[in-house]
Amino acid sequence: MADKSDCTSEDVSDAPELDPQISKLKTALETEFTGVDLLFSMTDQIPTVLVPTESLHDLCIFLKTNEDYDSKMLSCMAGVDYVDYCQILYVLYSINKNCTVGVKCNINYDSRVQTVSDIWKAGDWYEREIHDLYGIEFEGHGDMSPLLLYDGFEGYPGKKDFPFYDYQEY
Amino acid sequence: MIGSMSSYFQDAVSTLISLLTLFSFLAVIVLSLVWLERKALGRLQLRLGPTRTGPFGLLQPIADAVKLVLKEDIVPNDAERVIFWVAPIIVVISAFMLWVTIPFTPGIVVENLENMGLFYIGAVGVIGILGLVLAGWGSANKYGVIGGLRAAAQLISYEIPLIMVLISVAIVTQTFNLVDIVNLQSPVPFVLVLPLGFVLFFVAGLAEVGRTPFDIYFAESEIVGGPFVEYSGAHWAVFFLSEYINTFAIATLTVLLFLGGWSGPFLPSIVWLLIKIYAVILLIFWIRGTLPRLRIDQLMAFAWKVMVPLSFYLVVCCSVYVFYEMPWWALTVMSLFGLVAVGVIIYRYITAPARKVAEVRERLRSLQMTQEE
Amino acid sequence: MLSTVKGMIQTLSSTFRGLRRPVTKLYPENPTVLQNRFMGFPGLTWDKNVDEPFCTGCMVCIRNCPTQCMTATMKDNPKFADESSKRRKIVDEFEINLNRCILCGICVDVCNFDAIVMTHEHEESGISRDGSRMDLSGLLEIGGRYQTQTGWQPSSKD
Amino acid sequence: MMQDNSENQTIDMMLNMGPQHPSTHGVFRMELRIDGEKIIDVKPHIGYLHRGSEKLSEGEQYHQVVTLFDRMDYLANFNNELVYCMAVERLLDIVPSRRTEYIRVILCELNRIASHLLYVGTIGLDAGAMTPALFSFIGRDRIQTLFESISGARMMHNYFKIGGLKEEVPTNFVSMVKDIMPEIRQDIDQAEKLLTFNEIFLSRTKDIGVITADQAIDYGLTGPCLRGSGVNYDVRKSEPYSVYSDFEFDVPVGLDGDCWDRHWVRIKEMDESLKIVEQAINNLPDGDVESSLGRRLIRPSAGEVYVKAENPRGEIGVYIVSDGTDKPYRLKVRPPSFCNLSAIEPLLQDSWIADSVVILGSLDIVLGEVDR
Repeated sequence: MADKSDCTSEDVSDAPELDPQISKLKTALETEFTGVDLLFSMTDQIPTVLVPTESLHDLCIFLKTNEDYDSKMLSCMAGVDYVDYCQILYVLYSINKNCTVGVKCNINYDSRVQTVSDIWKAGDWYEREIHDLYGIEFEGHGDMSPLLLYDGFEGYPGKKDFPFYDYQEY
Repeated sequence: MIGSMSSYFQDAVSTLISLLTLFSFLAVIVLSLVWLERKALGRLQLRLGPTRTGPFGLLQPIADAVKLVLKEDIVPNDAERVIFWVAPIIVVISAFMLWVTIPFTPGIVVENLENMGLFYIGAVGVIGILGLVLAGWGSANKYGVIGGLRAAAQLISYEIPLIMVLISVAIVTQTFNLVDIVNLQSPVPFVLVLPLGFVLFFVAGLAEVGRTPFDIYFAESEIVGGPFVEYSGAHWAVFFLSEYINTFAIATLTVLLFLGGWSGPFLPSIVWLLIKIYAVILLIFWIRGTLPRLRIDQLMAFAWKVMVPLSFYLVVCCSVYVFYEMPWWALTVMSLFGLVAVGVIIYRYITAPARKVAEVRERLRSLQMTQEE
Repeated sequence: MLSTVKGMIQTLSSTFRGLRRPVTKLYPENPTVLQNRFMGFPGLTWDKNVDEPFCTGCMVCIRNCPTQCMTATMKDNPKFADESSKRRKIVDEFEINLNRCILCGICVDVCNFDAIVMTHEHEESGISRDGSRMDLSGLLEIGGRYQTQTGWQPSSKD
Repeated sequence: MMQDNSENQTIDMMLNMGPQHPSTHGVFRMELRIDGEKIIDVKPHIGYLHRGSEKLSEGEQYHQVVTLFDRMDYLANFNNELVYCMAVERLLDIVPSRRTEYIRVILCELNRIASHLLYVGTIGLDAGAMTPALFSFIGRDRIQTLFESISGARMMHNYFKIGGLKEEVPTNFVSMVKDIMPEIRQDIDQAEKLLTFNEIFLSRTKDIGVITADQAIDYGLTGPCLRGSGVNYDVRKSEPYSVYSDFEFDVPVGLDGDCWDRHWVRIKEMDESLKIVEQAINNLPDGDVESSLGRRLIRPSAGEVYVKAENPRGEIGVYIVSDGTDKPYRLKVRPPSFCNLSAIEPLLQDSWIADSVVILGSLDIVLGEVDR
């Protein structure tokens, strides 16, 4: 197995050559978001910021409108089930600046998170998909009807405890 | 008394026989057309067409017919049963009725309606629309309803230029009798006298029989068959039959009215007629193999903004020609003027996007130039 | 209008081209030529030197199959006892559900004994879902056909 | 008499288009609210082909997941395999040999042509012309036969392995590719000439389904759909992956963002792909294509990776979370068709029924990828 200097969210110092991007993001965000607990890391060469749920919406608006980041495109939204909480990754991309910023947000399954579909239209279907697969409620999203699954599907297939080879009669 | 009765009986029998002959003749024609369309379209698309049934797949239409007749005839639950059953019959009867007065040669005709041949054709041709609308509505399917309404709009719109062209031909020839019309074309076929009339008639005819690019009312990629969507088996076969009979009728009328009918050297007249008809039909298939489909609003705009005014212009031209007793080439000139007008109008309206594209490409090129600098 | 006319000329010219050199080939008389590497259904190969299958039933392919379409059991090789073969174990039963098989070729990649090959068979049909299960004899048959058709030889890696 | 007018009010009709409709490109369903022939409102429904590929990947080992990616966008198999292999390679921190990369790029670009050729056929069918579909399949068949002789399968190749290729290409690979290049160029011409500048096709597609650049970015459109709106964004140029930085090619860009521009961009892209193939085949380096991992079980250390690449349909992103086992902990695909399709609502506003089919065709979706 090739040994690898991986850039996990806890371990930033392993990627020193990418530090400038992070520090830039850090200075930009820490002046704007004082008093908010932000964690900076790298997700595979993408500077990523871990944000608490309550300031997620503001941060997204900031990243979209800030001229340095100009993240007009929501490239990807992924939910990851870590059994006791769910992590949502937002990959934001700026076509003008050609830079990518990741935003992560940890959500407990019993809490709700504010929608980003009013910031990027692309968020609409992504959030419906995440709602399908993980059962996370997005506040302010108009239509949370199932997108990929059918009406009346039981359970959340994205979760780790969803049985793999079980079969539901439709 | 008895003599008149027996002559009446004889008349009836001879009419019946000729009708039956016509029916079987048309059935054979339809089979040949089905084969020809599949084969010609296949060849246009670098395919082979039917090959398995008989030599060159000649028996394919018979196999198709047997399959269609043996298939289960499904009637949807919510359908208006009576209308659902009557609609195909209306369509096919109107298609057959048209043929009563169309002559193949001066001798071969069921009943040459001497004073009203063209008039009869114009009148009977419209009945089929009713059948299509009823079929769409009776099958209780939304695609069917849309298709039926599209059929009504399209066919009625294109009926006007069609009838206007018939009228202008009648004005020029001073007769409604098709045999006389063909005989009058012996030196100069009317395609040279009325080129505009020929183009209008052919285009309106394409729209009448719903051939590409006017196959809007059963467009399979949009409304999945339109009025025919719920029909299957023998009922669908009846629609199919009438469609091909109508195609053949339009081709025949084009030949009779504009291409000199059965007149031609060396060969017997019926052979000449069939050669010309099949040439026109192949042209129809060729167009089908090349062009995309118009949209319904573009189709209607084309009918009302181009076809109808031009057909009225044609009628006026013919009237002027007859009134002042001009030489025949005067009519050609006037007609050609109309054709040029068609060209201009088509250029203005239909190719507006094309010009825009050219403009766009020009802009792109200049953009690239500036980028390179 | 010009482009429409051009298109019509193009279809006409392609017609004549097609008449001379048709693109379509009639299928059963003129089947498509299979490329050498064509991956059809998997089959088992036959060791002609020892007159037994290469497969030892080691289950590597079964563990690596993405769709779990195979099952196999192994047994003691009777020929090992009389020392005519080097194989200690030999395949007893082998079954591939060809309906599940996705023809990915992973089983061939992972096999250490060259026992399984992607044959050129691709025209199997059956009248029931159960009919597409292929047992050891069937797999050896299509594998053997592949061997004779292509002159397949085991690579010398083991 | 005037009061009677109130009873003559027209009501909107609900029209269900799909999933068994012939031109919804698979099993997409639209609930259209129409007034006559005009579409007032549209409600898209997807998920009829949802196979849970992402969940299934969590149960497969890393080298088995390639087969699932083959079946996601089943018209661009090589491109999908490439992005997955790149993701795992970055997770493992290995670099495939240069020859491997070149062969991958050649195959991907050929696959892009094959995919766009199919698009030409389907947009023709949607617009009512059936001949382009049959013409375009000639070129597609040529490419697929080449693929068959290389990978053994015409569509689901499973040819790219993590860190290399399954096996070395055939010895006559270079001459085969060089032989079919002029033929493919002819086939492309033949297929698109019937459509691109045809007046009827132009009137069906020009100024239909317009989406502005801002709107397109907002909806996350990528690929030809975004470039048709005039945004010069191509992952191959903006963040060159694999060996795309070695090649010279242009990114065709439309202006108006209508159906015709999207069509035109795709037609031009095929030429650019041919350019790339030509450069790559002429500079094909020697070397080994075996993976440096050999046959070992792939077990990356814990970490996560987000890799994106340019598919025929747009930007595909793969997000893999590894927990150090031999199976991915979470695998998320950013499917380009999914985002492109999400813009169907603004695109279909106030268009005609006939346009809806053409607009859907110009988005060129693959439902296997939308639903995963």
